Amino acid sequence: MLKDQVSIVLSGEAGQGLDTIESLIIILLKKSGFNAFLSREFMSRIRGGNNTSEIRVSSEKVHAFVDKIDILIMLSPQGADRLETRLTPATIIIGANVAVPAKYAEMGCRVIALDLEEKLAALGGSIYTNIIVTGMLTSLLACDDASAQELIRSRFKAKGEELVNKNLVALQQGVDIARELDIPIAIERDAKAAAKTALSGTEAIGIGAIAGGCNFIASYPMSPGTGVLAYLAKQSKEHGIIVEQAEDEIAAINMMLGAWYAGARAMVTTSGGGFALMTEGMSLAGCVESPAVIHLAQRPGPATGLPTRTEQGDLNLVLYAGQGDFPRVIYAPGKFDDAITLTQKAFDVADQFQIPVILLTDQYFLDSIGMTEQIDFSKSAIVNNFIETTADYQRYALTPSGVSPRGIPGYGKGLVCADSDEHSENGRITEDFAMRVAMVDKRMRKLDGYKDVEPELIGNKDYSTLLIGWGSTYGAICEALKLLNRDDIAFAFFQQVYPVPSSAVKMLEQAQKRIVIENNATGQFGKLLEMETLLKVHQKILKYNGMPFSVEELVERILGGLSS
Amino acid sequence: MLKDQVSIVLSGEAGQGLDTIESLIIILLKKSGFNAFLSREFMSRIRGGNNTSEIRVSSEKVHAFVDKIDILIMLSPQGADRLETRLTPATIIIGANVAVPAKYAEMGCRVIALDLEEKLAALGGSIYTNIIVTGMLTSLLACDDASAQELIRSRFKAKGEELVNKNLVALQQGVDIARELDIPIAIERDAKAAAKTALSGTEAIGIGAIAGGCNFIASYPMSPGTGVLAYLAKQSKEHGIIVEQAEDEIAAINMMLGAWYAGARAMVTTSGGGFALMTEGMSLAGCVESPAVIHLAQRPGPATGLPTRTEQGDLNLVLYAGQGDFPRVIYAPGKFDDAITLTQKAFDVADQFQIPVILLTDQYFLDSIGMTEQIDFSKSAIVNNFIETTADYQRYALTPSGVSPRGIPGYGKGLVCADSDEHSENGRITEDFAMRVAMVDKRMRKLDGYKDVEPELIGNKDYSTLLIGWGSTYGAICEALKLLNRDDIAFAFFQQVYPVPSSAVKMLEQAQKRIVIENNATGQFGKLLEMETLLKVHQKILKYNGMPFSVEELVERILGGLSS
Amino acid sequence: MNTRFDFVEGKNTAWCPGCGNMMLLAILKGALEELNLDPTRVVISSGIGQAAKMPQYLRINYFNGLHGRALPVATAIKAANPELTVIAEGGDGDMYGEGGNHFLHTIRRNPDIAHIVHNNMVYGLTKGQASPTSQRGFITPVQVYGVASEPFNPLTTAISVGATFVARAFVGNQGQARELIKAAIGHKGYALIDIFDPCVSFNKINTFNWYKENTYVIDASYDPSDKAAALKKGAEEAPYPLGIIYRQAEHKPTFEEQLAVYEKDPSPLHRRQRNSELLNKLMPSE
Amino acid sequence: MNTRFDFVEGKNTAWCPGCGNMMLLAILKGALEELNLDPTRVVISSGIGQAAKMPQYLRINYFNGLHGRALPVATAIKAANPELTVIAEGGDGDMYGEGGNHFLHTIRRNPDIAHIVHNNMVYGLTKGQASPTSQRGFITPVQVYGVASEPFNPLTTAISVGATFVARAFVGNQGQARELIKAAIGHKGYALIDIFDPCVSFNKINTFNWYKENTYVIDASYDPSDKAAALKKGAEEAPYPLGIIYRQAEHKPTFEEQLAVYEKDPSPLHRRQRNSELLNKLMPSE
Ligand SMILES: Cc1ncc(C[n+]2csc(CCOP(=O)(O)OP(=O)(O)O)c2C)c(N)n1
Ligand SMILES: Cc1ncc(C[n+]2csc(CCOP(=O)(O)OP(=O)(O)O)c2C)c(N)n1
Ligand code: SF4
Ligand code: SF4
Ligand SMILES: [Mg+2]
Ligand SMILES: [Mg+2]
Repeated sequence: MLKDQVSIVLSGEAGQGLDTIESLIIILLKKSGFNAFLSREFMSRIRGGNNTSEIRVSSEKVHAFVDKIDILIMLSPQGADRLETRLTPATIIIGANVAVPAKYAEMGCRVIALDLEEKLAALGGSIYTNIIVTGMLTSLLACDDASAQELIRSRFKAKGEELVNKNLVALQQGVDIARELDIPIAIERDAKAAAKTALSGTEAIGIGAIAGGCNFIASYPMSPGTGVLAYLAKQSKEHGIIVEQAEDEIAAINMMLGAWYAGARAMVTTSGGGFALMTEGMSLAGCVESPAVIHLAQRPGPATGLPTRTEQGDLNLVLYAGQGDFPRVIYAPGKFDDAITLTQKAFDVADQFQIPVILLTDQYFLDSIGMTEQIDFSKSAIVNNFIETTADYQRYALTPSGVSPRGIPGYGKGLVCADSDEHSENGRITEDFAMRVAMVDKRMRKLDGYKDVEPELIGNKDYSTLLIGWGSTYGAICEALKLLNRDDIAFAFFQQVYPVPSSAVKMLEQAQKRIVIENNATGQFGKLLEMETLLKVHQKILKYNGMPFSVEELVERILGGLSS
Repeated sequence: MLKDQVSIVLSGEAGQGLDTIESLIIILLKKSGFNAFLSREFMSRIRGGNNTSEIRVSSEKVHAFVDKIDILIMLSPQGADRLETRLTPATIIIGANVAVPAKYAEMGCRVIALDLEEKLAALGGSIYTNIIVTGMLTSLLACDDASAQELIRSRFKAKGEELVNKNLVALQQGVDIARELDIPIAIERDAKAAAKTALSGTEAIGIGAIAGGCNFIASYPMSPGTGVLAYLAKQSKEHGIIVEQAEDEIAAINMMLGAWYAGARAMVTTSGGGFALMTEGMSLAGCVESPAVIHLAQRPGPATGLPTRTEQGDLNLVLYAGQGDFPRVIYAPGKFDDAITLTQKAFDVADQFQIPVILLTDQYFLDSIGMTEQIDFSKSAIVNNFIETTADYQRYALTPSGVSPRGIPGYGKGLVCADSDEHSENGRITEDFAMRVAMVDKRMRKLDGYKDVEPELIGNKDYSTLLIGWGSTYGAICEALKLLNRDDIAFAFFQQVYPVPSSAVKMLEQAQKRIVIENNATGQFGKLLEMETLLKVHQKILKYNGMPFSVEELVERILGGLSS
Repeated sequence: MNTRFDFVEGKNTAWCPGCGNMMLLAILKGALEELNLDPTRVVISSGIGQAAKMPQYLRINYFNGLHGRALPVATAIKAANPELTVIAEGGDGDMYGEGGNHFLHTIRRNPDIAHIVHNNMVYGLTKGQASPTSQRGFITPVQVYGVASEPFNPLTTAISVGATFVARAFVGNQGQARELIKAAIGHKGYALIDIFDPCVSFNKINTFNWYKENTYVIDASYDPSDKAAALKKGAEEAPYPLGIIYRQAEHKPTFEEQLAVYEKDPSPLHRRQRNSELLNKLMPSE
Repeated sequence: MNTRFDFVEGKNTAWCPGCGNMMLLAILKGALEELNLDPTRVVISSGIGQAAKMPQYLRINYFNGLHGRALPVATAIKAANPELTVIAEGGDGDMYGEGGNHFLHTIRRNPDIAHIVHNNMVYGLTKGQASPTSQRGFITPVQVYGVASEPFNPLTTAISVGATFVARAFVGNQGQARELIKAAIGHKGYALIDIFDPCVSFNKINTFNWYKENTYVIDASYDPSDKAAALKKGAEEAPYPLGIIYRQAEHKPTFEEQLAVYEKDPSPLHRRQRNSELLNKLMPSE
């Protein structure tokens, strides 16, 4: 009996439409009052290959990927061997009209081979497999039948009555099949879950952007960053957003800066390779003192690397991108509600300090779907930081804070002169040595007034071992910590990775053993912490094969490290 | 009487041809057996404004800029006030057909206003001023008259007998004028100087490149990096170099990589803003494991900044440019002979380890001219590291060293498959997790076999205070150290800035006080050292107004720091 | 002529005496003045180069950005606030070299901006390397054996890519140049004006006199709305035609006109408010 | 047909069943085979995209570089070793979008390379956004209200910029496509061949049938050396002409032919030695 939680993995080919099942079941789970988390890994191809999605349903909040597979539903025979190490004798394997390799039965797994041929033929083709599987999941997970039917109806409404009905039939067939399988799952419902919103990391960034007043996005498609562009495009009319696909990433960042200059609240979304091309634009933002919001969705490099996989390998890149010295802020959310609020905050901080703010996410984070507390945005108003200019307006007026009131052209009587050359207060080119120094100092002191987003300490305050993580590893580390159940270990989670927040030193100092956990090959954040605190990181738990950490793997590696 | 050394400053407008005087006098000084060093600062304009050149002549080796002006020769009334703080009552000011501001006499300076009107009219125009001044310098500095005449002849030969003669007359007039001025200078000659070569930093990089076998350069013009492109263009036919001006920096770096792939030894030269655009190309070099040599001539940023000034502000940029993790080496020469040998070495290291190697210089370094020991290049042969392929050739064969034998297309029976996606040994795209890890590990271990260029320790080995510098500050710090004349202070000079060389820790550990001296706003190298050694840098002496450190300024700031 | 665009502090330019840019400065001021524009409502987006320094010497709003990147900046400014008059300005290297990709795609977008390119057939600011418009054989410190590439023809390229206003001017013909700039700014949509503008310091071949002798004013009988004729006219070399090479007869929708955000509400982005109610709907609880 | 370019390991491509690239793979292999080329002496420089995966499925040398950057890589390869046959290959986004600037300037240089562009009027690999050649009104997850920009015409642009060989093919017309590729590779100098190549997954408008119905083979009477006619022919839309749009009658010097390093010695760079004696002269002691 699977009581506290279950992990169901769907395995299929690109183009088979796993996402149909995913999007239906996640909403259904939410409506039915379950905590759930869905994560996805896929190949860089549009058809074929082997992609999998893991659906975790749990009585408690859950936000991580696990290795263990309780139920494997195979929609294609492709690549089943990739999953072999994740199976146990307790795993139930369902072949949805697919032959399950004999060796799985030999391993002790319960193998259920469903012959759907007849049903599919009657329905009109193999595309109904997805809905049959959805029906099976509905039943297995004890979701609301009525809600499921409702969902099917609204999903296929536009395609006509006949299709709605066929899909309802398929759903019911799935429900019936599962009922007969006798797979006992009894996850407790969570009263709060039903009131939550099911959304992906991508949607969280998109909503956060709109919350931050984003009304302009220019970007060039690049996985896994494109989703945010598409999300804002979908919302563009309703929310008044100019969405432009640029000819390249250089155009994208320059458009963003032009838009801010003219009074918009603008962003770009990209991945490491695209961001690399924005490096000069970063420096431009630094020199003209433009606000800028950059979403960088990480994937494994170098170069093209593994385009559809996950990694946290671009921290160093964003830390120092751009010639010369200028200030910046980097956020890396770990859960979806933080992604919303940090993205919103990115616009405010960018605007207030006239600096670039970077949001670092990754494929795993963006493509996962989870349950998020609702946010009432009417409580957080947008404060546009630009002013109405007077005739003697000076764009780069030297001020104690380093921040000069920002005018925009056409609003007021002044001229707004933005300059990428070193400039004097009015924005005209200068080569005066003293003015140069004054301008560098002005730019560099802007962050003095900035208030850090401090790291979150999870676990016992009396720790002697400190796990350190940032960004998308949040959920897995939290869950591993819980499983470890030791009160000498705590977890310091950084969602502001730069500047290193002020409370970091204290948090790190307390630990006898500091362990960074990073989804990259060199421990980039660990290095940054060492530089900024001069405190040694004793151990690095790194992963860079393109997959996120699983909870079990973390437990094992943390324990392994402690005993070494 | 100016005995050990003299500092003469020429002050003029852009377009007045200060460089004519410079190039003549430096060769003349060398031929006459003097140690000399010439440094230049100029505005970002083609005509007008105020530019100055400082010529230092010394009985000992000299390689630094000083504030103090012994003799100021004004060729234009423009911008004289910029130099005011550098004058002392001992300064002699010569107005070459230019009115010297009255206040200089009031300050106690000896002011000599030369009326050249008649002479210039007779010669045929104000362009002869430069040669008259050259004549004056010839006499003042006790250079060889015959050599001077010889130089004039060869310089103007192509322009015809008449012009040669007029210039000889002008030269003699200058000699005669100076003789009557009674300015006593008596610098000792250095027997070794005459056998040296007078060259600029730019030429040193260019010669080093040719020595490294460079036969391909693609670049986009950008000050101060363009000089190397022009130098190699000048030498292109004789030395068999393909020189192409790319449409942008992205094309430039991709051309360089294509050229290496096809068997050339290639480089690019640029500045920070141009390099920013090469960021993705850096990562490409990392992934396809291509050799790459990148000369980055620094100037003050961010963005366009101060295009013709100097700074060391792009270390952080080159340290981490490129998405994902991959190895690189960064050199920053401090004197011209090192620039030659390090540039040559850059090609060898790039080729041997199949990695990008970056040469970091700056405007001050490149535009200075000094005396350099000759090098006999016949002793250092070029070893081309590519192999003749066999039919089963695999471009990314996994080897213990991480370095795979490098084939080139068309040489041998194999196929050479270079891939920016993650690939298997034969260069074909893979998404295999184990292969991914093997390839990352392979790339990252390549530098295990690399032997560091260790830092140079200058001064007393029993130091308790350590000055730390890199790149172009070398000369000024050395000279300041000498003037300080204290045996508790030494200077650790890093020409390999990354990886931080192995002996750095020991060198740093010995010091009670570590002081970094950097021509940038944040002490980028100090930060890097702190990160890599976890040893605190106690003090930073920084300068970022666009000018290099002067010797006097360093003495003062080092002393100031010691007492604080 | 005194204009409301005169920037007194900047009287002293960083340009060489005799540089064509000086003439162009006067021409541009004259055009802006005659168009009766309000300096606070005009923005120049420029790149980096001698040409791109233009706004430094004007009483005007400007975004003096990166080398090669003036067009995307200009496009975004106009999109974010269509009430502004937007000009993108720079040199031949800036706009056709480093910025070549933006040149193509800005034309495809057709934002309502005027694009002024100073064509001196050389890189001035970086001291005399070849530019995309340098002629074959032109010798420089980098092209030591002369330029070997085909010179770039911005006119026929722009027409091929779909520009609806393409003109060529010469600073030596001030009156015409001023009128062409006015026409370009007045044109609804992307308008290219490539201006011959001698560099006295680094281009000793294509001098003021050379341009004078190698250009001619297009006859009044020429019909600039005939695309095939325009492609021919634009391809002419030495003598080069001066005037409007191509102007499409029908209006082509501009970038801003096609933006959904302006369908119902013409107000620029900076005057708008986030709608919290709609926003809350993005996080449905059911 | 079996060819010496067959890559057995890669039989299984990452392309969708029915993708035009599969047909093009066969066409390209056939062309290379018929040209009797030695696989070890041919290099494909490709970018990133579905099209750019082509060399992965060939027994051939390749440099599979960055999205948009195949042309500068190809230019340098050919320059460093003119003995190699060099092909640059990629998609419409790769070559005309991200790589647009290189497209212009590579044509100006005229290296002796064949440039094969798979034109499916969409971004395939990134799942269906508009490409520069997407038609007006084309709806995608990013262009939710349809493409608003003018589609890019690579043919007339290439001709305007000075290309001496410009062709258009369709994978549905295999024989012609093969011949055109052969002609492009055989052409001395830069040769563009833009190939209509349906994306079955993300372009449901410009399908195989759509291309079939909206193209025609150029009549044998057409004279491709007439530039003005070529500009007209290249501008034709629906039906789009298939064949050689433009081929300059006279040879135009290639990039490599104009390189000083090959004036006296044709051997590729990798067979040369540094000359230490000349090098020593760069540091004269007097
Ligand atoms: C990314 C980048 N690359 C190179 C430069 C150096 N740069 C400044 S202006 C210029 C070219 C100037 O030529 P052009 O655009 O024709 O303008 P002109 O000076 O001739 O008016 C170059 C290459 C730069 N500032 N930024
Ligand atoms: C610098 C950079 N930006 C974006 C991408 C993402 N990307 C990969 S392929 C591609 C476009 C694919 O379209 P196309 O070139 O037309 O090729 P197709 O897949 O249609 O054959 C993009 C945008 C990338 N790899 N690198
Ligand atoms: S260098 Fe040429 S373009 Fe620049 S200011 Fe001087 S004359 Fe004008
Ligand atoms: S997505 Fe389109 S271009 Fe890519 S493989 Fe599939 S059909 Fe071909
Ligand atoms: Mg120019
Ligand atoms: Mg495509």
